[in-house]
Amino acid sequence: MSVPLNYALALAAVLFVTGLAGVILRRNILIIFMSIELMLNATNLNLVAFSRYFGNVNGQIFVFFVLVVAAAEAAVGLAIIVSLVRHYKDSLNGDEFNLLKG
Amino acid sequence: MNAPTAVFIVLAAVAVVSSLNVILRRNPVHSAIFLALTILCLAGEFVLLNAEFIAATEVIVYAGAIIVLFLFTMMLLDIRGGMRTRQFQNQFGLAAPIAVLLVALLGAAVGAINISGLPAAALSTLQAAQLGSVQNLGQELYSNFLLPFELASLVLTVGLIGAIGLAGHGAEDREEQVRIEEALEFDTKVRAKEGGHLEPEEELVPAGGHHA
Amino acid sequence: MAVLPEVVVTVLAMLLLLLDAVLPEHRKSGLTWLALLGFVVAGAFNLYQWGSPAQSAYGGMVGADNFTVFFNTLFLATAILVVLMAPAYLRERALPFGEFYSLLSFAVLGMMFTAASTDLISLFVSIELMVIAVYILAGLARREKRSNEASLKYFLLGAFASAILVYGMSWLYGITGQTNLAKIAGVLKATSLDNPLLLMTIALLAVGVGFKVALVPFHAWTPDAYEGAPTPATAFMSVGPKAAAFAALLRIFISAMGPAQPDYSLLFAILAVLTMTLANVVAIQQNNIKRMLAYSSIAHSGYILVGLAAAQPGAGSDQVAGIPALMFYLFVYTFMTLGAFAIVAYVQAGQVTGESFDDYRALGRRAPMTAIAMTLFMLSLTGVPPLAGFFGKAYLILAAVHSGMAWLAVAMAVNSAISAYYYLRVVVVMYMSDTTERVPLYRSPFIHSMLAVASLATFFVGVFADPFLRFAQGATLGF
Amino acid sequence: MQSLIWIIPVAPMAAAIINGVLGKKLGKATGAVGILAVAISFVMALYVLAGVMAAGNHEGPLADGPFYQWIVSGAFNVQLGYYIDPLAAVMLIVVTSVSLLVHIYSVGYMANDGSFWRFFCYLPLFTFAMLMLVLANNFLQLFLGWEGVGLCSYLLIGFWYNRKSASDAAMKAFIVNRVGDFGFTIGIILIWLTFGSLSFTTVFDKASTVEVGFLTMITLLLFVGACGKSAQIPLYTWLPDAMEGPTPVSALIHAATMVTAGVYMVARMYPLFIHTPVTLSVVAWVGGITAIFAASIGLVQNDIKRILAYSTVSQLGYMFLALGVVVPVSGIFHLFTHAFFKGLLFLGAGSVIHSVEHAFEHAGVHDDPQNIQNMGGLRRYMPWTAGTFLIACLAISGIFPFAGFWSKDEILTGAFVNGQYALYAIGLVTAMMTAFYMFREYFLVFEGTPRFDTHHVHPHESPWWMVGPLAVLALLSLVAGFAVGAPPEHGLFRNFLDPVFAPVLGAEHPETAFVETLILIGASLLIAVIGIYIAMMMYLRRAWSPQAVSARFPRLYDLLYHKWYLDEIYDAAIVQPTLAFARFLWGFDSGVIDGMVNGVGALIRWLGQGLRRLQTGSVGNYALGMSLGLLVILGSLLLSGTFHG
Repeated sequence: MSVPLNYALALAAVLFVTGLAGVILRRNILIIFMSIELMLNATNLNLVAFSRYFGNVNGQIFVFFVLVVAAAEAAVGLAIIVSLVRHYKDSLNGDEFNLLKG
Repeated sequence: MNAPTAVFIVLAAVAVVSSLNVILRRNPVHSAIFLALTILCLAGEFVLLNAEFIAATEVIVYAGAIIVLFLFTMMLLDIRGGMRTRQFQNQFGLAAPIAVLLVALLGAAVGAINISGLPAAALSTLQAAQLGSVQNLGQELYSNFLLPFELASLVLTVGLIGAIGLAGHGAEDREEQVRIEEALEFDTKVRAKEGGHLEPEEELVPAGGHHA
Repeated sequence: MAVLPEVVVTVLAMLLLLLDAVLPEHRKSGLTWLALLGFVVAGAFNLYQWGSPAQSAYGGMVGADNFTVFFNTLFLATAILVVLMAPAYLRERALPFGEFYSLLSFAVLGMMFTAASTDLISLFVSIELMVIAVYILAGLARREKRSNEASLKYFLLGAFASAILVYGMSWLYGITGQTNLAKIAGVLKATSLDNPLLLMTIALLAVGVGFKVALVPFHAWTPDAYEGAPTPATAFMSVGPKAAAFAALLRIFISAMGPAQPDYSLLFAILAVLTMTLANVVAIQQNNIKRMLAYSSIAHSGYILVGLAAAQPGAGSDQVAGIPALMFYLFVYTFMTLGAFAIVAYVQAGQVTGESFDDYRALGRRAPMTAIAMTLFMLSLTGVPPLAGFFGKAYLILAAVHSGMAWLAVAMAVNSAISAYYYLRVVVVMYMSDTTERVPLYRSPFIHSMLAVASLATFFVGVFADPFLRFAQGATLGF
Repeated sequence: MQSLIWIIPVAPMAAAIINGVLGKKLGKATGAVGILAVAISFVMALYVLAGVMAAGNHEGPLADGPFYQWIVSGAFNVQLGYYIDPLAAVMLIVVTSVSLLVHIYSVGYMANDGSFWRFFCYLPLFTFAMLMLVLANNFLQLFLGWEGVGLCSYLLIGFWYNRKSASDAAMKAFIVNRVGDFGFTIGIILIWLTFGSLSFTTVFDKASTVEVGFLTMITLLLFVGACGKSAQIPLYTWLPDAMEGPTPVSALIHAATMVTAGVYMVARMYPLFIHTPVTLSVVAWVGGITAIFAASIGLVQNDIKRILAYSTVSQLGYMFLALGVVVPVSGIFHLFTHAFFKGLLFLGAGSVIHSVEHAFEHAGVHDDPQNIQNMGGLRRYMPWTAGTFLIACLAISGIFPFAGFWSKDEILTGAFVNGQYALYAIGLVTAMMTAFYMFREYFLVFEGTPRFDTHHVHPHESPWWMVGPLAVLALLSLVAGFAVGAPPEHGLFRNFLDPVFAPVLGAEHPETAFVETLILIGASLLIAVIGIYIAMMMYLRRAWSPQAVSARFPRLYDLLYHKWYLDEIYDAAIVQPTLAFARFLWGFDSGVIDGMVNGVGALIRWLGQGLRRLQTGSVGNYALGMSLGLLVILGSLLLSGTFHG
């Protein structure tokens, strides 16, 4: 006996929207970034659940690659944030970076 | 309700609460800790879904690498300044209903899932256990998924270049920056004038040292 | 060997990385020649594969077919042109050559695999390889605030969109149980499509890829990122990743989800109209030429999307069909847009600013050949016959009409009329105004040869459109 | 013949390329290159004409084929071809001959201009585009030429870009034309949709099989394009402004050739238009109203070129009127004669401006060299210009036996015979106004006493480079009418063009009785004479001042009083209200219609300004926009059952 598919999908959907809400609600760019990680993890849960459901391994392989990409994205993203905050503005507030607009 | 389902629901509840904490906490360090907690819960769910290897990888990559990276970044930067200002966007009033509506829509879609309409495989316990094993995944990764695997290594290489290229240079940039910043500040002023034409004598006269 | 061009580009990327670390500073301009050589060799291998029977490689991860060859040609041409336009700008701004070229190579590699991917997993990894490299390219001028900011915005929103995209992919896997695009199509064809999950999947995927090709309302990053990024990187971003994202769009929505076509056709048609209209209207208001071109590139995404909306899978090559129209337009778009950005880079290389319309005053007198080239690009972007842009638009319009969406064709015609306003403004400034400016323009054989190639292509793809159209049509036979 | 047709457009294109690339080195030699190229085209056009004439009565095109297969990919088949029939032959002759004369004239006119070579790059380029348009055997090529002439017109109006008014006018011309082109584009799209082909022959063959309502829509859209290019209401505003360009350009592009492209297009599409009575009456009424409207504005203008510009708009209205009342041959005939006398008028005006400008400059006078109130008595200084100008004025006024008489009379007769009495009346009134303002211009410029300081200002006759073309055009304005137009309705011109239109028009058009013809001719002649007479009384004799005259000739006072009394009644009842109305229209023109055209632009700009604010620069806002997009797409996809195909 295993966990019903719907439960996992529902949890994934909730986590996904939580992450999405974090992105659009928060001003702190670090927290925005963490919210994006939440969304990626929701995806992972989805994939693992479907993988179990279909009994094929592709979903889990997909998760593996999502993890790798997330790691690379984190490295680059945090580097961008560090560079930005050090060179430009001592602030983590996403709204304050608005030289470019219009 | 069977035991795995019960465990699943408990972990799910913890995951949801801690994920809410990720997005609602004032201090990003707390958010990061709660992110780690969420990820641990998810790893638990993965085990319940017969994905042991992925669960382990998730813990290692996220808790071990990504969140540590976040914490290091916070050490490098002054996060207290960010904590003193308002935490939420002005668009809260719009953003909150959007989030609620999206939950509703995704919930409706998930609720409407027609299990019988989907192609499914009934797995025996043994098959299920083998599904997420290291052996099984390794075999797939090094045969069918060799190409994405190689590409993934390139992705990581690019991540490395980015990290070094963007954040690896510190104070030595500072002097060079002064020159360019002045020139660009000047450019920004031109933009503010909305296309007003420059007189040539104004050309390239930097606005004297008002940068930090 | 199916992926030979990709292998060459990989080796090139690694080699550039290595030499960048090893070579002394004054020898680094030699990297330009190496990059050129690498891309040309890859291009030669690539074109050699044209017409060879379609095959699948690496366990169904990538396909080697004419579609791939077409897009690889586009990507490698883009890379070569960007390498040619970059040195003047990079030297002037003291930006690192090695990093720029190696990141460019990695991005091109990602683009090539994106177009070649026949599996969701390799597609996702390739797209990410491309965009991560481009995030860094956008922020390469790390001492400039605007470049920092461009990179941050592009990164945060890009990661957000990627998360939505991959969530959509997980659903696509979820409703079919497959990651291979052809197998997904098979399942979708076999099972009933009456499934709200399919619609949700379409929505999520459309948003995810829509971000990468800059469709309204997922376009907001584009003007900011384009304006702030170093100009050669902007030029690259406006063409390469966009073309790759369109390839991904075709792979996902035609190869995999072709059977669900009626569900998304109208969606894309509406997005196309929204995109071109908003972008054109806002472009009129711009005073910064890079920003104007950014909005122009958004508008062109809208035009190109018309091809997808009008796509009818299975249409024979004797019909005016959406997909070849889309691909032909991408081909045309590549040269004219790269050319326009190259001129921005050229004007900027000689002076610190060079982004406002005023910097183009009397360019017709200061640099006649450059001004003629710019006029050519602007007219082609407007869609004035007999330049390449005209045929691209005409073909798209006819495809829209052919698939019964005459209103879409009308919207495109209206927009093309609006766009004349801001493109011609550049021409007017160049020829019909005077300046006391005496800043000399930068001279670089690289950039001059780049401009020559781009303007000749813009002209000849229009005047001798037939072989190029056949090229695009030949590349779509797989669909 | 067919194997050589490609030379006609290619020669000017080659000249444009040569002059464009080597222009700076060639200097004045660019003029020779241009003249030579256009002369070659002209000779070839004559050759084509001879071929067409030799072929005699031949239904359908004499030659229809590609000289370059542009795109041959399946259904998307585009070619550059030629479609030779009498109509095309006539247009080829008009375009190449006027272009040749204008090229020659420009050598003199532009002699002192620093951008001489640039001018001689654009001018052949224009000729090339115009010839492509005329030769087109498919809609895409037509559109290509259409856009090409628009672009060249834009470049040439803005030729003296240092003047802000010139670059503004260029921009305006381009944008107003884009509005027309937009309708044209959609018309072409619909044609492709309906007929599945863009080739003229295919489309014409299938014309009768298409539902009339749909055909009406198509033809109306095509006519919108024609309105833009041929400056008809409401898209005519660009043409008067276009006078900012050098005068030879005004003569070639904005009088003789490009602006007639709309007329040519409608005539070429007559197999479509003939099936749609609604469109035809729209064409007729737009033409008629434009004719009278522009003519009445012309009454009160003082700029020597602006009068001619309004006159051109008015005459183009005449041509559309002819097409609308189903006498297409007369419309084309008027196009033919108009090209000569209007070209002549513009070149004459250019000669005057050229001379007066130099004279003013020399004397240090800062008056406007284009204002006819600053001229007068110029006939003594420049007799050739004056003489040829007078011939052109007589021609345009429709005085026997000048060219305009024949063509204008045919149009009016056609309108009358086909029962369009209202349009006939409009045409008649317009004819009077035309005669009036043309002679007003002539008298104010060339006759009377000079209104400039004759001691310091010494205008000269223009050089032979300029006078030569004037003389040639004057000769043509004199003979082009009766040589091919007499006797009315049975002239050479009609017989020549009949193979084009007779099969289309079908039934024989009503034959007019000889007496009727005579009466109609008499009426139009009379009305022209009245117009000239009023102008003469007002501006030559200055007879409006009763006190002066009565004091000088007391005996004649009583006799003449009544005459003046009549004149004054006429003045009070007709002339003054007309002038007032014309002033009102002038205000309406610059205020409302211009305002409408500008208003659309302003609306778009305002919209852009508002939408631009959405781009706030904040990442959070952008992400919100994306989420909103996701929500809307997801919501509408999930909620709408109909969406699912």
